[in-house]
Amino acid sequence: MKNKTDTPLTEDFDTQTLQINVGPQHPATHGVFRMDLTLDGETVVRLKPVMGYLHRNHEQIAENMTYAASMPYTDRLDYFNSMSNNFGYALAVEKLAGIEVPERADYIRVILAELTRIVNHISVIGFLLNDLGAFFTPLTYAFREREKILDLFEEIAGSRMMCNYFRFGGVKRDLPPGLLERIRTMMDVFPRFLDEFEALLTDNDILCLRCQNVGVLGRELALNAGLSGPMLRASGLGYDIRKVDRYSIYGRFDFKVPVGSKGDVYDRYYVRVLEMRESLKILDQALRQIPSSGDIISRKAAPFLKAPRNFKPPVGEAYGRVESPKGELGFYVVSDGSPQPWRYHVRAPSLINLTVLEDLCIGHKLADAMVILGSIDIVLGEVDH
Amino acid sequence: METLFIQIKTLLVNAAALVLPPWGVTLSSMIISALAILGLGPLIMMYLTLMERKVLARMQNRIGPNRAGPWGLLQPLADGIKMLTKEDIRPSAADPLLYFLAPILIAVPALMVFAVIPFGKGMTAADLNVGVLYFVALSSTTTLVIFMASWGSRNKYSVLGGMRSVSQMISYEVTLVISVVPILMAAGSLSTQTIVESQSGRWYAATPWGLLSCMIFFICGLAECNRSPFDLPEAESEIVAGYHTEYSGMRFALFYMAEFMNVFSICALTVTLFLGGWQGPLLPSWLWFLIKTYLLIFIVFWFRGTLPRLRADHLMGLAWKFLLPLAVMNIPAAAMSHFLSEPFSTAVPLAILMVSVAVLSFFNKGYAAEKRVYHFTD
Amino acid sequence: MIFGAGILKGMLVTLRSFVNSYFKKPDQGGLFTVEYPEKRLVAKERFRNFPFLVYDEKPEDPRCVACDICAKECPPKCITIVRDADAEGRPLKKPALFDIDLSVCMNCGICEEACPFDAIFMDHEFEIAGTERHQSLLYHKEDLLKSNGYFRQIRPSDAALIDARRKEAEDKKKAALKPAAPPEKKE
Amino acid sequence: MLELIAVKGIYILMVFAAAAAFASSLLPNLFHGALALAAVLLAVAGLYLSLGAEFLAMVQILVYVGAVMTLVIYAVMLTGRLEETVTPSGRIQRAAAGVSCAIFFVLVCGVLLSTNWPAAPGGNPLPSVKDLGIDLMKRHVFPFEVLGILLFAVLIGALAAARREKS
Repeated sequence: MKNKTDTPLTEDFDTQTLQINVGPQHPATHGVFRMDLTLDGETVVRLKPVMGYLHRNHEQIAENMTYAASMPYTDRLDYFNSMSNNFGYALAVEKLAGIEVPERADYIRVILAELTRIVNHISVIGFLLNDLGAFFTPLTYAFREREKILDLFEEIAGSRMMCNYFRFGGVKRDLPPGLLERIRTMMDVFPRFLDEFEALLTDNDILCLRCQNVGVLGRELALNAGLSGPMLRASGLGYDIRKVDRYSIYGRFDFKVPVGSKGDVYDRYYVRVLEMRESLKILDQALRQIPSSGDIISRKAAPFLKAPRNFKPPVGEAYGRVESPKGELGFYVVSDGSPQPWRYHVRAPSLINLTVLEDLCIGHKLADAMVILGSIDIVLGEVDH
Repeated sequence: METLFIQIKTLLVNAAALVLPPWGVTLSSMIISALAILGLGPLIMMYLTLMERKVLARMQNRIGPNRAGPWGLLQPLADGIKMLTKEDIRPSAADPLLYFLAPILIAVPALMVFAVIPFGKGMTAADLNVGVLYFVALSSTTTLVIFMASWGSRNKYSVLGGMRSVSQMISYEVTLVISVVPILMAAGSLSTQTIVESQSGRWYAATPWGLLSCMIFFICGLAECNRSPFDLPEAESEIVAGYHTEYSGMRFALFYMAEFMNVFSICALTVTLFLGGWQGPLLPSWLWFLIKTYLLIFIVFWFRGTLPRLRADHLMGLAWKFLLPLAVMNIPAAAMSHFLSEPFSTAVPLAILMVSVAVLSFFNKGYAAEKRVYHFTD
Repeated sequence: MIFGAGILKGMLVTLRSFVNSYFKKPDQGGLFTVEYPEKRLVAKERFRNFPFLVYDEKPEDPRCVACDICAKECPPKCITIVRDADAEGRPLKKPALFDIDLSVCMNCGICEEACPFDAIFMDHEFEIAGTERHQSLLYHKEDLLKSNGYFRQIRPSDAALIDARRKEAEDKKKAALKPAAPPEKKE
Repeated sequence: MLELIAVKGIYILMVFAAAAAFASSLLPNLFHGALALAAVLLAVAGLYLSLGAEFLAMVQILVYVGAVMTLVIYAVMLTGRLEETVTPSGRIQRAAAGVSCAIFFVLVCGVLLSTNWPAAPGGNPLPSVKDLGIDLMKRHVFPFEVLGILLFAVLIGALAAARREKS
């Protein structure tokens, strides 16, 4: 019997592959992103990500304006986490110009960056569940909590998403009075929300079925593709720039880096949940340690607030990187001594994390491809900068 | 109150008798019932959409439609007007006849099913003695229409949705039919009215085999009418809207209407077969029926508000590897309870079913969630 | 582990949300929605949307001196300024033309930061939607000018700071002027 | 009058069934043909219904329209290209089909005409569902069980085929 069947049955059928375009206008794509999919039945046999629909020439624009004027543009890279983007750019330019940041400003920066991380992770999980087909419930819960944090951002920076709050050598303005208490209140409520959110999701059998062992990203591939952030950590590598670089004042805080074991969608989901809990720990320590008053911008950099055109960093180059919620966000700036950067480059974690999409999706079902895309957590503003 | 609707009908028929010959009276009686159902279908659908939106909104911490009329009660009307005035688009590659026919045909079985639903005591439009079979047969024809829609649109998403829909409906149809068998055995009839009457002492859902049957029937029913978590054929995050991707305006509304009417009839059938139908104390029978049905519909919306979607292969696995064997095992269990006396008539089926669930769970271990342990590094 | 336990747990969460939405207050899990056109959230003081120009007494005398700094620093270059001139053609310290293209403006607030004369600030006004996207979003000087009273109203603490600073500067200026030009002469 | 309507209905259904049958064999588009076949089967179910055989009608719809036709269409969709479904049929094929149809028609007519159809007895002319069941389980239990075994064998065969594909 066996000998007769060495040609698989599928070869007898004249099966056709089906090519479909998912996006750029599709209910599941995250922004204007297109996946050129080839399906065999419902199994993905080829996937080609097509991006660039949102290309804005970010780097070229930045090279043609003052250093400070790029700050609001970085908001628009990963428009979910403008605070982290600001942070990365500020670090790069501070390194270039040799500016020290006053202590209070550092604390404010860390607090905001961690709040941003919570905002990002909570909404990513919401969107992931939407891709899984839960009809918006987790997303609305997530957005409700996100709203509370965005309200805080609005109070601090004047804008909810496009914060444009960091300045070289500090931050734009001091925190409004009473804000730290409000952050504290938010933090007291948030763990309870997170528990509820987890009750809705973590043990849900359908979610486990859909996420576990789907889109497994091996350690090797993750390393070779240069991934970073929760994607890499879910694959079992505890690489976190907050720990590696200890930039800003992260060295002062006691927090841990959650690491996944399998590298599947479920790990990526749960690592984000755990990271939120760790962020809360950092916030708690930062709120306790923050000096009650002090400079919020270094003396050296303060004059340039009013006259950004006079800010001319010395000739040289610098690379500043932060652990953005999506991964390693790096800014590379080269100065030729003029008010405009000679070269400006962004290492966008979304873009680099997206490169493994095809490897993750092949062999899985069409439905899984969407979930995997959701778990990679891309923001097209950053991918197509 | 109890016979309110029957009295209205008698009144109308008597009025007709004054002017019409005897055959005309019979005809007018039929027409009145038919019109009642024809009017009821769209009405139910319209307010189910509102109810769904409201319930989901509340579950998601939102308010839901509240602009048109008090509590948004006129929202369905506004939606209807919008649907009617929308541009009717036909893709140039579509097959004109199939594309045109599918939305009309899909509403037909959905409406016809209403004929055998006992809305109250003596309130079945057509008390067929094959009522349950009639329901099953009609809902099975929906598959064809979905094929027509998906193939007629000439859209790849539509075709994918159609394929999914059909494989899903075939799988669940089998289980659905088998899950009803114990009830038919107990009631000894296929007529819905008789089945309700046979539950005057005890609901079938109050017996172990009946409860299991009820759950399987309800789950399969959800899958039959493509409701969450089995809404793969119209999974918006994957294949846009499945087989009705290309439809707009009123044609889309017809698909939508069929879906909601199917939800209603599945819930109504579950109530009829397992939950005592219109039987209940104090309140009029039709009110009891509606209360029970709407509670089940609430559960349908509740599922939608909570659960993510299953994947095609899991869906098939659930149907063939778990629900179907369980439904088959339920038949001997029900037969046992028929032949044994208390307390064995409860205990033996319960034992049989528990053993089968355990065995099936063992064989379906692959579907169980893994417990993960996460470690931390510094 | 019974299949479905996790599902039941999740369903309890949504049911609780359903019930709470009717009986609880927003901060305890009730409805979070604020129904917009009827009810509004109070704008945060630092909320910034589009820029506006401040005048002290009359709209003809804005604080703006048409120095063009904001136009130069504006990252998307949405500000156009033309300096006014008197009858003989000598430039005046006020703008003849001050246009902001709101469709280009990205609300970053750099103009406000860069302005040395406290003349341009970020507004709280956000309901500027219209059906025409070119002319209606090109705001001219007349549309942009708002009184200092309005500024005090939307941003009381910032306005107080700035008013104090301006008064101080004015006093200093007066003090500096005093020895050179005694008050008797002025009258 | 109602009987009249019913009788007229039977004729309408017959004509419809015949027309659909012709359509199903003559339509160039395979998918249309399959759908026309479904229409034939539905019309036949309607005929059963108008003859008072409700159970048979329902089973006809459930089994033929719901299940068999779905499989047929599934097969059509799997084999046919989605873009071009018009199946070219050669002249010889057509001729062969016509001849075989004619032979079949003659055969069926012969059987129909030669059979002596017994008139239905008065009173309760049709067996109820219960009678059918009892009949099936008592008198015809042997063929019933044989059929069951056959279907079971088919099921196992299909499983085996599917498993082979996997490996």
